[in-house]
Amino acid sequence: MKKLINNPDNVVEEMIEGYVKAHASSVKMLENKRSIVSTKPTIENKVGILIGGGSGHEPAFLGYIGEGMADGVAVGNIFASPPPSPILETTKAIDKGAGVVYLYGNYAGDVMNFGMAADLADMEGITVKSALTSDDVASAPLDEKEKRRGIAGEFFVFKTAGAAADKGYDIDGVVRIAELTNDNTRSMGVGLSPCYLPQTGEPSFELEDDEMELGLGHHGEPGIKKVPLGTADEVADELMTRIMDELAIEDEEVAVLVNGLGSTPQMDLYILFRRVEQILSEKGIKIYRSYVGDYITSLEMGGASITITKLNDELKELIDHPVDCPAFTQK
Amino acid sequence: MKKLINNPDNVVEEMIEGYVKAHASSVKMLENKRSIVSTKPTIENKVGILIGGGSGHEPAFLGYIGEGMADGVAVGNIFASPPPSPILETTKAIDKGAGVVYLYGNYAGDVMNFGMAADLADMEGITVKSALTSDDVASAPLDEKEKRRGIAGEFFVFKTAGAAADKGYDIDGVVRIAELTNDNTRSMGVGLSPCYLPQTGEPSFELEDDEMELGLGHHGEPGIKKVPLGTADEVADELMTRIMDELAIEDEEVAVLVNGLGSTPQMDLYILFRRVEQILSEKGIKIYRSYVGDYITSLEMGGASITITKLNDELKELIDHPVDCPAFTQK
Amino acid sequence: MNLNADHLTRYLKTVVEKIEEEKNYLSELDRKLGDGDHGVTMSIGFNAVNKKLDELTDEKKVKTVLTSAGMSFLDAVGSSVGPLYASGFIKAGNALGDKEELTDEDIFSLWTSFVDGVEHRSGAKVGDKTILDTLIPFRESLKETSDSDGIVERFSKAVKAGKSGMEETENMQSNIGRSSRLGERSIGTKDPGATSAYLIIQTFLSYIESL
Amino acid sequence: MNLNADHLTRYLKTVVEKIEEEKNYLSELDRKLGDGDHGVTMSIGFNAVNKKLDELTDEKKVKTVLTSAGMSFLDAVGSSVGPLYASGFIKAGNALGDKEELTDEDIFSLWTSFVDGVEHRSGAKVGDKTILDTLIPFRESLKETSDSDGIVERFSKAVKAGKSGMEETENMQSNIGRSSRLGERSIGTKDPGATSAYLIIQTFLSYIESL
Ligand SMILES: Nc1ncnc2c1ncn2[C@@H]1O[C@H](COP(=O)(O)OP(=O)(O)O)[C@@H](O)[C@H]1O
Ligand SMILES: Nc1ncnc2c1ncn2[C@@H]1O[C@H](COP(=O)(O)OP(=O)(O)O)[C@@H](O)[C@H]1O
Ligand SMILES: [Mg+2]
Ligand SMILES: [Mg+2]
Ligand SMILES: [Mg+2]
Ligand SMILES: [Mg+2]
Repeated sequence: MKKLINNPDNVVEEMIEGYVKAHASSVKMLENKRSIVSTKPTIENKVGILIGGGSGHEPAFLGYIGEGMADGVAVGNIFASPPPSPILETTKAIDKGAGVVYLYGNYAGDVMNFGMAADLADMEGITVKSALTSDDVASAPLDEKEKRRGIAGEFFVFKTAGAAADKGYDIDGVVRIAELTNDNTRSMGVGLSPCYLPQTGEPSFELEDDEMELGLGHHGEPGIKKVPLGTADEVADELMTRIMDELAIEDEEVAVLVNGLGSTPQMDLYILFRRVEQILSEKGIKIYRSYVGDYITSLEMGGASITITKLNDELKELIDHPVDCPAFTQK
Repeated sequence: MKKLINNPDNVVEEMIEGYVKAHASSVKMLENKRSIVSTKPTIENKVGILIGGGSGHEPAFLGYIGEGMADGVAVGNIFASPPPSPILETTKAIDKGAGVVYLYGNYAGDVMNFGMAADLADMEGITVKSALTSDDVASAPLDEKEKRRGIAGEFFVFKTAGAAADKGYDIDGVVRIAELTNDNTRSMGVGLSPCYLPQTGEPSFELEDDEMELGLGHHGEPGIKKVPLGTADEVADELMTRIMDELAIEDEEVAVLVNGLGSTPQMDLYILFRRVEQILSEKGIKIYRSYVGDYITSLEMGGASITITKLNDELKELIDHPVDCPAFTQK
Repeated sequence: MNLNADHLTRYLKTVVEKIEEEKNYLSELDRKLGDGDHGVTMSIGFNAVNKKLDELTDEKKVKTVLTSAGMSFLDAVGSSVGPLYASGFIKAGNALGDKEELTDEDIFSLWTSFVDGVEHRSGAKVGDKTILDTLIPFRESLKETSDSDGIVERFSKAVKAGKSGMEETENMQSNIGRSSRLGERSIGTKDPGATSAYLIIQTFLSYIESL
Repeated sequence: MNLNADHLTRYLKTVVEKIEEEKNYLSELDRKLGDGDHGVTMSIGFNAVNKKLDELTDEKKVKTVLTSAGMSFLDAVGSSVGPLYASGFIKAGNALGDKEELTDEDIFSLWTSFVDGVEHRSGAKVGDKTILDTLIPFRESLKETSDSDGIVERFSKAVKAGKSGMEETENMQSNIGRSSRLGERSIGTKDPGATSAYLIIQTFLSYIESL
């Protein structure tokens, strides 16, 4: 493991410090140092959007604070949900009387910590509602969708729910959009090479030179199985088959995200995208918007995931809504 | 070498195909398939900005086509300058009567190919001027600055010259800005792990587990020397000393770019940035704008570079100018 | 046996050491089943507990030691085990009122409440391949024995039951948490949480044996 | 000796094969000194030449074969060697006017012009650790001998001179191109471009020897 870090125990604190200095006009840190919020005064009566989860997924989550996306983030340790207290502090800081929506991936740790924070916020008189992302088709069968984890599809949930809040939707409206987006979203990934937790220095998984992990989780969790490394086209075909099987698309257009896990060159991502576009176009499905790049990563993991979201007119409008975050700007 | 590609001989073509499909509303490909230009009609009498170089540096260069940056790109093979003909075709497509400025890094291959293209354009009656970037302090002593290569500092040259063209500067004005930016810019990097050319599958260099390459080039070229892997703070100190030694800063503010080479987690980049900010702040130097991320990469190379640009009022205004490119948007 | 706040502090500090020794093993188990951070998380959490205990050297109420330990663990780690173990420690503390000296009966309710607290937060049941596979058999064994068996003997039996439960997780298919998506691939590795839970109770047994 | 367009085509096709055989070696040299692509670039370039030659089977003018080869090489690769070798081929072709049969004297001017073309584009000089370290001694040797020595003998001497030049690049410090920033670290490895240039002239010698 080779990293450009100092003491492995301090990586999260030092990253946040650097982040807040680099984007001082956009974000600020609360006293607890794990709650990051927008410097832009939140519009009165706008529903607050709080996103979060473990570190190691940069630019997620703290890169998505800004107009049109999140108002605040609670930052956990690497691959570990933040505890309730920074979630609560962030909640208090961003609530403008219209309540706060928690958007996070469906992981046991996040469910418990965000759940506890929501209870605490409730005790302080702040309305909190939560919407979980569960887009990874490889993580459980369809009839157990409530068990599925969230991976890169979270980006689209942040995007549409963030836009809805920005456009003045009330808290139930924002939750409805987040849930609709999650319902319409499917993702799946492959892992080619592991990441290394700074504190252990060990590879998150082991693969032979000619193997890849099909259905890998965003924290190095094993997926469905190890299979021989395929070509980009074969990988896209395999992932797209499993994704499209579950999305009953008629005339709807889709949003596509080809997400790199950390060390995959953009060249490879665009080669994957090329095949995704071919597959959709063969099916007569129109791509409304495409995103290709490192949106939610796993440190230096090698691999990529494909996400498809089915869009109705409302979601299209929300996907088009402008965004201005340090990690992502859309005009 | 593990890559998500198809035939290694086709990576550049397939990447471009994917890129153009993914960003069809922003860019289009000319018939030769190696000239990519903006879909937005260039303003009449705006100086055309043509950038380019080899592939493998994504999001550079084709990600920087758009308002406020480049009008067109000529795409070379991996780590190889494009030949004159796609440069010429791009030139013809983007010239709006005010001439075209070529912006590229100071590499023998680029100098020859862009030079030949400029001669050909001249024969067709198009005014072409060129400005080369030579920001890498590790690549030659200061008294041989004309030998230095361009690395991540190119981003700031594209940014300011692109803004100047957008603001209506004439061709000499754009060249002046590009040259001023280059004169005011210094960069240096370290390499931690190699990249792999798809066609050879071989690592671009070899390092022990506890070594890094100091002053590494953006194509895996060896740098100054191999040294023991340092902490993020030590690396930032070393690079900043060499960079700041050459920039006589009095009251000027600076722009900072901490650039990842491909597989370096953003976490590490922000930890590096943290130290850069400390160093500048100890010297009483104010950071005007910061950029942290993968701006000009070398496939999956591990490592990072630091770039500092000294800003006068004119450059500040140009750095602030909005940009809307697939790979980079600034409001 | 009588235990006071100071005893509990010393016991918890032994857990800190134990976790430090076993953290690589815990992370290794978690690399096979989850995201590889269980040892890291337990270490961060118990180091925070340790720091908190150093601020509480004059504290007399056992409850305060336990709930503070729980809260500092939670605040330091979040994660899955943060809420789980924190809920355990907080419920354990709350079961003790303002007591400064714990009788055998208090020690019994400290630990059954600890398990209740974890169980309440968890939503898992025995056989799901979690912390509870250690803790529930441990609690049930405590309940099956009585004061007359002697406290050390009671805990010795209970920890043995917890140990079997922990060992059985090796052959279980995970039903909850991160590893639940592995299906059959989760069989063959001990559950990291069940293992850290065993360290916690086993260390308690060693500690009272040493008194 | 008389060479026509067909001979030149066959010679160039032998270069295609030779480059294919040596491409890994050329890239390996370039990994040590530059960006590791020299073999890849030469292979892409000569494959493009090969494709072009297949379109030109009925071509009679040697000039067309050479300039088309140069242009297709350039268009396929860009890079540093694209303009260099292309300028060589184009200048070589232009030196031949509309000839369909080359005499010994024409072959001499083909190759001296080839080197002139590369040199003109290059800006480098002997000792800079480039292609020219092979090509200039090769050209100078050609000039020092005369027609009366016999064409094969003349080229044999010249290629030997080119070979020494190429070998000497191993001990040179690079002054130009990508490797020039290595300073002393550039010493100890043969220059990739000098090596590919040697393959080009050496293959020509073998070809005329085989006639
Ligand atoms: N709902 C739950 N109930 C009981 N234990 C759980 C539950 N969810 C997870 N665990 C335990 O947590 C352990 C993993 O802890 P840790 O690695 O710290 O958290 P994370 O999975 O969030 O990385 C698992 O081995 C399992 O024993
Ligand atoms: N100006 C020059 N004159 C002569 N040869 C040059 C010059 N610049 C580069 N070269 C040659 O080019 C070779 C490298 O070629 P190649 O790897 O294809 O290009 P690049 O350096 O652009 O990757 C060097 O080994 C050197 O011999
Ligand atoms: Mg975790
Ligand atoms: Mg090259
Ligand atoms: Mg874990
Ligand atoms: Mg090269």
